[in-house]
Amino acid sequence: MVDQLSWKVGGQQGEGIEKPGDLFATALNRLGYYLYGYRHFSSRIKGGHTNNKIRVSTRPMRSLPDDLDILVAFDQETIDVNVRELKKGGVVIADLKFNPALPEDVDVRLVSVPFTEIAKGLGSTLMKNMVAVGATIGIMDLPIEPFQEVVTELWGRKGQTVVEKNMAALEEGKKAALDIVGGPLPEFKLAPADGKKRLFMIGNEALALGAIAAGVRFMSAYPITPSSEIMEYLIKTLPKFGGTVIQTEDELAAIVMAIGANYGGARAFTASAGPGLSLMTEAIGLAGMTETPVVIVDTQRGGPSTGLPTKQEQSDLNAMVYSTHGEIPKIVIAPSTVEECFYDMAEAFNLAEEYQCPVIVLTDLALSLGKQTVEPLDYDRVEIRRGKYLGDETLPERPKEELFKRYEFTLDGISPRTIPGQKYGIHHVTGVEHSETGRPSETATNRKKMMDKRLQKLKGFRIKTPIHVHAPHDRPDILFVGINSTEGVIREAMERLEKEGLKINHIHIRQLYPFPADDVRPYLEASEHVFVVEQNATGQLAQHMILNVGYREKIHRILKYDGNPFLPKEIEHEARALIKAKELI
Amino acid sequence: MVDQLSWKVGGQQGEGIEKPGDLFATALNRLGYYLYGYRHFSSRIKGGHTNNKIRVSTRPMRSLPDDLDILVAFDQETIDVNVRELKKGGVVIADLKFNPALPEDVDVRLVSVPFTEIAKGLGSTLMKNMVAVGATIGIMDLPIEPFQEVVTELWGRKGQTVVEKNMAALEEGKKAALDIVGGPLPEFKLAPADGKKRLFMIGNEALALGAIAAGVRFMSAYPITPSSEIMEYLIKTLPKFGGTVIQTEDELAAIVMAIGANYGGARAFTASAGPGLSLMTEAIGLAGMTETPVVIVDTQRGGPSTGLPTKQEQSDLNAMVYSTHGEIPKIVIAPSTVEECFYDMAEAFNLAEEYQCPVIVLTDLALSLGKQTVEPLDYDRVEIRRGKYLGDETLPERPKEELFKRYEFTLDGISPRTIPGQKYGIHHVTGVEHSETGRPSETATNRKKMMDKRLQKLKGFRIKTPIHVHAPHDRPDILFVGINSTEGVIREAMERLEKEGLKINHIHIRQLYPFPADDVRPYLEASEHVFVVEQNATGQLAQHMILNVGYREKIHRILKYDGNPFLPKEIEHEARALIKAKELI
Amino acid sequence: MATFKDFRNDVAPNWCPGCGDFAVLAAMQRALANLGYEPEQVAVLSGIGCSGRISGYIHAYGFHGVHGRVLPLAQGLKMANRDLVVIAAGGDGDGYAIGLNHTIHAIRRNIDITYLVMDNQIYGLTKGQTSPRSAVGFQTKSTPKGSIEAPIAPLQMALAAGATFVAQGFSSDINQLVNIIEEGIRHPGFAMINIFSPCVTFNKINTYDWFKQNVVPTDTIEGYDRHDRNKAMQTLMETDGMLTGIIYQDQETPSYQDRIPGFRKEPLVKQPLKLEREAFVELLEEFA
Amino acid sequence: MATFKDFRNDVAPNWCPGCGDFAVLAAMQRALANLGYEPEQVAVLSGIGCSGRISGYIHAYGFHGVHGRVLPLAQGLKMANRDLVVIAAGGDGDGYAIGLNHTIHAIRRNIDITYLVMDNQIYGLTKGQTSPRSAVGFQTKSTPKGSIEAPIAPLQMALAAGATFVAQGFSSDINQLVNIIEEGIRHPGFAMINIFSPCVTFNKINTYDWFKQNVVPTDTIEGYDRHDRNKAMQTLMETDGMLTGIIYQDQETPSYQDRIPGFRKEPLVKQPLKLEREAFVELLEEFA
Ligand SMILES: Cc1ncc(C[n+]2csc(CCOP(=O)(O)OP(=O)(O)O)c2C)c(N)n1
Ligand SMILES: Cc1ncc(C[n+]2csc(CCOP(=O)(O)OP(=O)(O)O)c2C)c(N)n1
Ligand code: SF4
Ligand code: SF4
Ligand SMILES: [Mg+2]
Ligand SMILES: [Mg+2]
Repeated sequence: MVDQLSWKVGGQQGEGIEKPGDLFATALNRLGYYLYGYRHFSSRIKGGHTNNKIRVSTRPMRSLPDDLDILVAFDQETIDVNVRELKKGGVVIADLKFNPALPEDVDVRLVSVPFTEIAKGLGSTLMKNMVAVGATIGIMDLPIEPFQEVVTELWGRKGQTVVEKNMAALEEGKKAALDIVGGPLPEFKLAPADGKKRLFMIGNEALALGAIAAGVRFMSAYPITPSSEIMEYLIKTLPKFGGTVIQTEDELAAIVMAIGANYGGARAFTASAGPGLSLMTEAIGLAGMTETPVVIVDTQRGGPSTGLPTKQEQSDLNAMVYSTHGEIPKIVIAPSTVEECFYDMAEAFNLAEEYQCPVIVLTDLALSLGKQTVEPLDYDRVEIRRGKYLGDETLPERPKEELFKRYEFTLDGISPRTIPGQKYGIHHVTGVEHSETGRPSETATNRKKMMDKRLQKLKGFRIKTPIHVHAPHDRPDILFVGINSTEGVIREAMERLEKEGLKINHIHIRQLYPFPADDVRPYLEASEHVFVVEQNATGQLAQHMILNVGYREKIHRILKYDGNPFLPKEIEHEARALIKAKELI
Repeated sequence: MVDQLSWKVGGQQGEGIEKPGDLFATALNRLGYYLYGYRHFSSRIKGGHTNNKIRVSTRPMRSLPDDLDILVAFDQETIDVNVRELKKGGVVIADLKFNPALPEDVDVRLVSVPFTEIAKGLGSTLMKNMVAVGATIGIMDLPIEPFQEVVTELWGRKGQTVVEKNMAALEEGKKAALDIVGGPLPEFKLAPADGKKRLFMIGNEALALGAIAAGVRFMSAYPITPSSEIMEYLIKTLPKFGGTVIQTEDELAAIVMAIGANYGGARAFTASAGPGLSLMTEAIGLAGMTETPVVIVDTQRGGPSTGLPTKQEQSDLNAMVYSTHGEIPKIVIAPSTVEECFYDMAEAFNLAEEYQCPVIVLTDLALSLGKQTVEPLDYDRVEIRRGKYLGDETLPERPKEELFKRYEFTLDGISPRTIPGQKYGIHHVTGVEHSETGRPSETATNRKKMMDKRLQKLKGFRIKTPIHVHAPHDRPDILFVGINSTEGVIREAMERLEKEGLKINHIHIRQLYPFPADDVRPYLEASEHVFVVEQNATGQLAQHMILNVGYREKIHRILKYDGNPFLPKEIEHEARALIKAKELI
Repeated sequence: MATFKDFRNDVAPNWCPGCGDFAVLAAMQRALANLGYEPEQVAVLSGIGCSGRISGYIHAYGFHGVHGRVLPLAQGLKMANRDLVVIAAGGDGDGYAIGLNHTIHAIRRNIDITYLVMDNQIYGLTKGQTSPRSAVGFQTKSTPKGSIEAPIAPLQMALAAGATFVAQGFSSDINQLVNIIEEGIRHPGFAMINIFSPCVTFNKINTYDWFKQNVVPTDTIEGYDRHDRNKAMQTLMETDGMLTGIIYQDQETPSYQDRIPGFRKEPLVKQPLKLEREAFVELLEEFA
Repeated sequence: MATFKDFRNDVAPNWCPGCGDFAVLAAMQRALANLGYEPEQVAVLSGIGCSGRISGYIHAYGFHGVHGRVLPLAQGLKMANRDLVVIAAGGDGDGYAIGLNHTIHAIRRNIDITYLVMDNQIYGLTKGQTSPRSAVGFQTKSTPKGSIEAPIAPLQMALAAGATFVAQGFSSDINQLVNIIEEGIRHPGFAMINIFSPCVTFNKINTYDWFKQNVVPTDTIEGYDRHDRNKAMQTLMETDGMLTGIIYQDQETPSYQDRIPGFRKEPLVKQPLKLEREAFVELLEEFA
């Protein structure tokens, strides 16, 4: 019995390879296991190898494992591409139809099951997916009931016959595999899970849910990988709450519409990836200058330009912090788990209204698209705070001549805010430098005061948890630092290195801008060396640390930018190599 | 007799206030004086106070003076706004027509000359400008001939009568002023100049000339303050050389058209200011990714958003360095004088072709629009270097199957380049990650190599003069650092502080990105304190120094962001205040 | 009830004396008063240009945005609060050069806003460059030898994009203009209104006089039927786009807001932000 | 002389089997060969989308740019080298959503390039969202209850923008398509070519069959005169935009390049970069 294993299914894109992975994972999630998935796919619709790797564990695991236990292959390419990832003694479960073959030099077992033939016998080759899952069930000795439950839900709409056929496919797949292997393989028998109910979703869904929970009823966006699921979920869901999504003509319209809606008092946002964010650059400045709240999600993918649209990367940090001409107040927060996607997104709308500025929620592809087990989302943790927005109750009467001071100078730089429709709130807004009542003003004194006011808003800004801290040591040898989806993989590498006697702390940056220098400093100070782990080529996070905290000499970079997420062993090896090369320790 | 003085003319916008300033300065330039001008104007067409301040000196002076000697006023507002800038004993030459009045508490002299009345007498009130210049000539005891020469050139096209009338206006203005004052005022009598021929132009004109000298025959751009003059000069001039300018539908088209033309092998560019640059963000990434040369001018103005469109600022540094998602090779150079606008612009096209990447030429409003005396531009200093572009002569034959390796891996990361039309140069280009022949490629190994290749190109990159150095001291108390138009004003402040016994060095950053850390470091190291002088609110240049060089504790900021250029006294005072507050010295 | 004076504020427009935009401002103020709106019910959003300053010259909510993006801004606002009267305004450069994409997509989307383009065939604020509305041969700062691009025909394009309300006004005919704007505001969908608003400073060709001689009011055309799209297109082509008045109106097609599945009549902004606990729990079930 | 095979390369397109884009590629290759061009004389530039991959599938110079900006890229290239055959290509999302502004301005500018829009009424590459060409009621991933925006009529819009060449093809009628593309390339100005190129994966409504039943080739219309702009507009409106063939051509108006004052016949890129010393000195005189 094992505490965890990893399973991968692969085949040609456009052939429904998502289905078996989803079924497998959903069923195991219901049994109380923790799942962590990553899909490998390309920017094309049909054809090309795709696969879905899923880690199953009895305890939370938020990274891909180094290797693989079971590979389900629908074509030879899947074997060729992935076989070397298998552990010694791992299993390939392949469709007999393509005459699967293994390379000579690998120590894995091939189980050829007639996926297609069985499916055909049941009426449709489409069901070969189910047969494959059935074979997995057999080999891993999993209870079939949760799978049947999921199958019923998946095909219930299509009628009883379809459900039954799929059930049969599961059964026959299981049987066939067991016939071939002779019985379940104990090395793939999972220790029992806790049976607790947890959710299973991708980061994008959590972001969308967070938005709804925060009161968002309007989104404007333009499709792009890997952010489209946010909009797609909301397209499906918002009408239930009287809201809607507009698919705009481009990202310039998307962000400006969201700004317009926020100006109108609604909570609205947009989401995109690199190319879209680049197009939004000017409008982000408008929101900053007019102090209009707006939330923008950037689901990072491989850049630059169109780059690697379906691959993992964390290379928009600088762009998100610095882009737009001139100087504006802006907040950039970076969730590191799917749960945090939900809570951070909900909180982003509070921050946007409290600080009256653009708030960027930064994720990466692995976080946005990776499907994971998620602890129950807590309704009570979602607050609604609207900052200095003045409802009609709190808005004093005033004569017509006296415009509302939308940009009133205040101690904290944040001014009371009204919205169109309010009788005593009439004011003007302009992206030109303006007076307290929002009229264009070029005088030097007003200009300086207004710039100071806007930048003042975020002095000392700090979200509740600007960094995650896992710091068992007072004076560690190494401090690992990361952002977004790499928290789990860093932790795993760190645990391995600790076993060798290294003392390691880990902080994960959740508030990228304004950079929480005071929170980060003590950990940098305390540590002998700092290894910043990031998925880009120039070490952007490290740059933010150097600029804002210092300790340049301590800071080393562990970078990966080949489009794939970090594996624990990669961080482990790079860390070792660094220690050796620089004679650090 | 004085070595220098400053003169300002002011009135309502749209009333031809540019004319007298231009006439005054051009004539003096011809006499061999050094001129330095700055126009104060607003984002509207007619109405609103505007003025043009011109410094005249027998030696080069590249900053505005703290105060003013002579103010020519066409309305009372001009007096009200500017009178306190006048030195003790300064003169206001005003149009009698509006009954000019001075405040009680200023120690300046009012000379009311009937500008309008004289002009009317000569046939058109429009000539009141000429009368005003005439009055100036009288009071400053300037030779009238160079003015007459310029008048002939200006109005020659309109016929002899117009010229003569304007001449008469000059004469009568002179006479009227002298009658009132009783004779020239010796305190405004300039020491003779060297009589050498120099040019007189604004930075934008120099940029445009630099482009032509570099072989540019095509520009695509969208109008915006303060960059439009570049395009306007080229619209006028390029047809002479068989070239043209396209005024595009927006800045997105402008930059992409320039990229297309460069891809085609031409030297082409675009120019804009903040809002336009923000819109170009995505396309800059495309140029970086496809390794297409392209030059972009950013004439910085007051930001953020529409901000202060007609005012001075240096707040796009971060945006120019960091904007666009993902990571690309990019060069940002920053001329600090009008001469450098010319040479840097010409050189930018060489760099773009040599490094096959976007090159941003960064100026600021004061540099782009300030009209200055310019040393003769040296034709022989302009080189044409095309890097690894392969002409047909150097391009070997190859069979059809063998595509040209446009992205060949090379030691320096720069690949040979061909252009459409070349028989043996056929290749593909894509903004998606690609192979050596430019085909989309997602493999991890290729990806890593390609990223490394692109970033490798600028490792160790250095223009000929990445920083200007004025370092008389080995171990100075203070190092001043600046960028763009502030070189002259920093030098002037520095000279004053040196008189008090402070030892001061000054470096001016000309290569902003990649940051020339090795060039800058020794000066930072050597100096006790570093005062970074910049026209923005967050100290962006200081950030680049801290990030790339370090010495955070030494670095202090002298910032100005009220829309006006620094005056020498402001830097002087701020430096003193810093020294005092921080007990630095 | 508010009069047009209630829509005035104390800012002196910084337009040149004689600029056509004064009339547009006045007409908008009158139309709003005529329709019985109060200033707080109205939001005027604008782009960048001389024309773009208009949002600061009316006593109402005003938003002066960035160049070319006034329509997404206005649409977003209307989505947030469908009870507001939302007027978008800007120049011909704003709406037909940098912002043309949004113009056409706003037309096809048909959200209920009123769009006023102050069409002076030139870039005013940047001092006289060619605009997409400049005629071939038109000499400007940027086309000293005359423009060589075909001018855009915005209203024909609007019809081709499925516009439900297309009109054209002229700053000299203020009564017609007030009427057009009133009807545009009343129209339950996107109202596309092009207004000949002469730039007296930079455009010495398309002057008040020139327009007076060239416009063709629909009411001078016998039997003109504003409900016939093909006829409208044809007449526009025949008059070279100089037709003024309400050129086309489709009163059948509902506005975007009225077609959105599940979209409530009550403005979004008046609905509670807090999600009911039950609704939240229900949403999570899908992920169990 | 090159044959169409010389325009092939060894890349297997990653389009779905049956995708309409295969025919567009083949037609383009044939047209180029028929016209007697060599691969190096041709540059195919494209946007982002399934369709955008086309520039990588032809043996010629190819540039796969960013989403929606293929036309500025192509225009810039043609300005640099007017001797090249420049073909721009992309999807309906690329050209009519994010890139529509450039489409219309390229039309009015009339630079001599050929623009092929692979119009499948959907977003292919992003897996099936609505496009500006989707019909009202069309159900997609992003409009599960059906689209509620009026579809764009690209060719009517092109005519309104002063297009000098307007045509429409269909992937099933390859001969017509080859002919259209040939004529488009030959046309000395901007050739706007919309091509019904079915997406067999995501669009189950506008299928090959559907188009076969709905297209109206111009040659089925008696006396159709492709030189009559008004007639072309009218016929497009009457056929609801389903007209195929060469719909309109204006052979009189010279191309942009031919109208630019002082612009040489010799491509810019062949002219020496170095300015003559005398010319330089002369330029400086203005500033003396
Ligand atoms: C992104 C951007 N590009 C350019 C500008 C500069 N700009 C300001 S107004 C304007 C055009 C003005 O023309 P139009 O829209 O017709 O308005 P008008 O002044 O004629 O009323 C331009 C190009 C800008 N503000 N922002
Ligand atoms: C700026 C930007 N926004 C969004 C995307 C994502 N994207 C890629 S292709 C595409 C649309 C595809 O539709 P279409 O242009 O019709 O081409 P098709 O795939 O149908 O041929 C989108 C939205 C992108 N690459 N860049
Ligand atoms: S420049 Fe023209 S458009 Fe602008 S305010 Fe003056 S007259 Fe009006
Ligand atoms: S998804 Fe549609 S458009 Fe894309 S390749 Fe497949 S069939 Fe063609
Ligand atoms: Mg205009
Ligand atoms: Mg499409």
